[in-house]
Amino acid sequence: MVTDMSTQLGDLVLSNPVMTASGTFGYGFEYEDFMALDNLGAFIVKGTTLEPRQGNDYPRMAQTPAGMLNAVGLQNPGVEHFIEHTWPRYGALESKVIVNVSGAKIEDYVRVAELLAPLEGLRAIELNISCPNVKQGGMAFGTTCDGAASVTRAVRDAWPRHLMVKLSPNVTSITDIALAVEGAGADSVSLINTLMGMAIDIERRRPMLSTVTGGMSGPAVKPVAVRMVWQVAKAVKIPVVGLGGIASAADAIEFIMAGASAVQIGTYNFVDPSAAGRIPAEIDSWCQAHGVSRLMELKGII
Amino acid sequence: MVTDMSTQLGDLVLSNPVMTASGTFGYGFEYEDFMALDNLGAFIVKGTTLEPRQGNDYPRMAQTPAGMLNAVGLQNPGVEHFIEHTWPRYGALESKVIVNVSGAKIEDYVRVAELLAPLEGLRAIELNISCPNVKQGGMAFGTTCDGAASVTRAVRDAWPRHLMVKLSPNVTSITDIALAVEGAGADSVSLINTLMGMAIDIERRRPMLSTVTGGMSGPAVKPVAVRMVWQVAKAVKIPVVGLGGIASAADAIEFIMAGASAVQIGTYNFVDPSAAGRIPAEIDSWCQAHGVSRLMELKGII
Amino acid sequence: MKKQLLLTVSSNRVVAPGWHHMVLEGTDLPPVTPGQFVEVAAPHGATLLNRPISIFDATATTLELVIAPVGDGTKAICDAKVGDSLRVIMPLGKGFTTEFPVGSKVLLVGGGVGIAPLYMQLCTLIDAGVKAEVLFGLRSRPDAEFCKQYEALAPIHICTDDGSFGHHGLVTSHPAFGQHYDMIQMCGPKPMMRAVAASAAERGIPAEASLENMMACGLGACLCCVEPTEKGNLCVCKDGPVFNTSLLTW
Amino acid sequence: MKKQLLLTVSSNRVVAPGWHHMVLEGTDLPPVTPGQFVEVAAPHGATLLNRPISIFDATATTLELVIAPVGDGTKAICDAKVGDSLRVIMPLGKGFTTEFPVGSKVLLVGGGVGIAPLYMQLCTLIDAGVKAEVLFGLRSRPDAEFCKQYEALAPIHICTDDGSFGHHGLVTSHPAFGQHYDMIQMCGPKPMMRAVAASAAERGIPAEASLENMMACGLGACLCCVEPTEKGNLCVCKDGPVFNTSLLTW
Repeated sequence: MVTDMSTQLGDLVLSNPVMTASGTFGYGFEYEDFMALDNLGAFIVKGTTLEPRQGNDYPRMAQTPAGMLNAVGLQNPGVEHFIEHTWPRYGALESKVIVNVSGAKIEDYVRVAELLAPLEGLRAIELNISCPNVKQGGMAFGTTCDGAASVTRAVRDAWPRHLMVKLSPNVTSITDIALAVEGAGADSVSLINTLMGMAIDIERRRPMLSTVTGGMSGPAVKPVAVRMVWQVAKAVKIPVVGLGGIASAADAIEFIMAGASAVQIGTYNFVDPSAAGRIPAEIDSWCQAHGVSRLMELKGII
Repeated sequence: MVTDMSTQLGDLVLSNPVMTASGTFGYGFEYEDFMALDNLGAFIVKGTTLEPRQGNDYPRMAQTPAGMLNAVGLQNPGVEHFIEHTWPRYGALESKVIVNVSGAKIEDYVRVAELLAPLEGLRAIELNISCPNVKQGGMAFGTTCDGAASVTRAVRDAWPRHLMVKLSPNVTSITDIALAVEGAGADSVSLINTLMGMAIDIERRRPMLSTVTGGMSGPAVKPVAVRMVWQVAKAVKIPVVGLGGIASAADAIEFIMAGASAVQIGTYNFVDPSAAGRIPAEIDSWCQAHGVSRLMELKGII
Repeated sequence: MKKQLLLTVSSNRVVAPGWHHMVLEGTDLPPVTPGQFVEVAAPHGATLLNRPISIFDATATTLELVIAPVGDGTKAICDAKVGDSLRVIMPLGKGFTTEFPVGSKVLLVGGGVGIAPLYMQLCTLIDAGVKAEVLFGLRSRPDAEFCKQYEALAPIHICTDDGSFGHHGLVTSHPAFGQHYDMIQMCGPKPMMRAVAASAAERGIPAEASLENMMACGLGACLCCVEPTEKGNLCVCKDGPVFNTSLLTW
Repeated sequence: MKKQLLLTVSSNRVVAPGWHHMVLEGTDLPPVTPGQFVEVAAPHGATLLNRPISIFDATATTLELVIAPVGDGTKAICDAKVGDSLRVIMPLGKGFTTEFPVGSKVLLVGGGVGIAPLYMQLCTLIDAGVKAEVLFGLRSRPDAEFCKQYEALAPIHICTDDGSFGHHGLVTSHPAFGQHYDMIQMCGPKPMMRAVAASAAERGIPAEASLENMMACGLGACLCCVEPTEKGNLCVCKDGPVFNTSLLTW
């Protein structure tokens, strides 16, 4: 890289601001044939819960215009399986890993954080208080200031390193929620999680998803995400991580100009599995062509 | 039509459920070269305010994936101009016209309704409490239950015929808002207005819209709209009018299955100016092919 | 009356770097006046919204466009092959003034691909016995090659940015620009048109400018493409694209 | 190792009503085992997500697919012309068991376009000295024409829905189905596969079924295409698409 691509999320220094979003990148290994994982600033692994979860019934996805709906429902083998079987495989990549922590009760979030805390190489967790696809918890915490602050404060006490909190866009004022989690001790916020949506198979006269509603993601949601990142970055002092429909270096730069200190590639990993690994170099090229020597010069210039 | 396409919004009987959305259809005349306006169940004319408005500065629109952003800001010549110059032109079409009423203050909404009340052929107004593109009023009313109820109640007292209230999707719980306006005397609710979004021209390092943020519409928002129509239709007793990204008979049927008693074609009028006039016949064909003799049999079957 | 038509591409040639000359064929195309435009649907839904394109020439069976592929929509349109169908809405907007006393002197000023809508206007003026001249600001020599069609009809003056053909410099610095005219009509980049309009105003020459604000519907319904004028915000798609420059507040 | 490649369409023919046989060419295509699949990007972004397509046959320089254009994505793929490039991710998933004792009897059961992935499996089994037979359930005679390629390799039994060719009825009612086999391997509509699996289980014949749940990533990352199994929810894209039917809880 010719450009200084580094970025800082408080104490968390990243070689570049391009991450991959939880739930779209498995545990990273799934994408090793398509990129050097080390090219990424970080990668956020699958939402991890205290107990193993089988997730929701099939069908779990539907295509929508320039986007998709999903209702995976946090299928994962549980935090203990992650610690015993997955974490040891990361080796030199440990510093790139961020674990997305999900749950139904505050005690569960806390317990997952406590169990992850001894993994010294794990620099950060992302608290998922905005999953629309689980019956209890998840988005419920993310749609009120009190709920968001309570779970953040409880996990803050249990987790010694960087605490990123992922926010739901399904709210009247995302800045209020962001200020609440900042006040409760979050080190950064990431946004947006999926927009709650729905699609119907009119021929079969039934919903496309087993859960009726699900989370919408992909390029379709980008304008909502950019708007929210811009609003939140103006309101909080902690760094903002932007995601929602990013499919190119230009999209990533758009989020950075809106105020993001880092970005996450989500749904586009399903479209082009090599994209996230290539985008850092493409941002570098754009910066060179535009006389930008330090990428973060562009942060929040709107 | 072979199918019984009629629908009832309380006391308002429509020959078919296909309307056009305010702000996407001018005053109707703009589309006369492309359809017989009489083919429509109704058409909702441009947001009308007490005083003439010049709207926001250019640029007012941006293309987004499967959608667009707009920030027109209620440019219109004012209610008196409408009454004197536009209304007299409708003649036999009077019964198809619904006026979208917008404002910044409750008194303004009420005054517009009072001025429109003497137009006896005007069967309905749509109260716009959800415009994201005006500094005062508009969406502010639409994002709290108290605000939505106050403006609805005030206009209810001033307007003797069908009162439809258009809801903002930029809220945590659209069902709470819908219940509030139902309680305040609305005869129906229409949803969704635009999602608040933003786009940046990274080459020029400035927002695409003069107002920075604007309203997102088009196929991209359809899953959010279908979800909200489904939620609201389950929660309220008054009829629900669905809109958001409808581009075909199949899309219209999807909203009806989700619980809508009628639908509005919005952004797609910009894509295919003949679409809204053709969709009623296409719904009729679909119903015939699927053995549906009365379209409203499909209402809310999900 | 406006129509929405499915027209067939009968020719699509690159006539200068980045300029496609496309001929579309159909039946019963509605009458067009010079300076009007069409909306063309981007193939494969490359953009949701149709793209406004000015009309180079038109008959009851043919529509000629000159298109610069600058965005996703115009790129998809320019990729159309002979035999492909394109959905077209036409004609849209208000064009140039075409009625002048016989013998009037009119200068048509074009910049870049903005020369396109001036071709039909030139034909119309010449037919009407108006003494029309043409002044074009182009990038370089290859663009000038395309101007032979105009040259066949009227005196032509060409400026290029790089001096590779004709006058080296802006259209306002060309000697022909300093002559007196009864009207200047133009289409091109806004800075060029503003400079021309300012000079014309100083000299008491009426001028018309064709604008190209971003638009959605093309029908005057969405109010996206407004231009601030002495009469308030007007729609470029419906009240224009051609405006008398005395109306404009740019 | 999986690769993402840009392959060139060298042939695209309709071989039966609604079935396109497409040949794609490239260099250094990764090795494929029978029953694996590819993800093909829909041209012009017709769908955001790539479309999973089973592999008919493959070499280091060619990929053959049989595609039914049923949705927007597969329609756009089937519209590709000779010379067009398609983005392909391959190979994906786990295919059919290919190792059997020499002389084993294997029945390949295909339904509709589900016969496609059985071609490469058939070639592989025959090469390995397995006594493979083929039993296909098709719509009608024209589909059967396409099966000549299978017929050249092994005994073939065809059922049609309309009786216009071969046995009139379901594959499970065909006399050949009642014979004993060491394994039944199949791809087709779920009701057909469930019926075959039930009968095979009764007779103590192991069976493998290729599933085609809706998927997003194709890599086992998104967990959208899960199938409930005795081992919990498994990904059709990564743990399948071929499963031993004893695992399935369908």
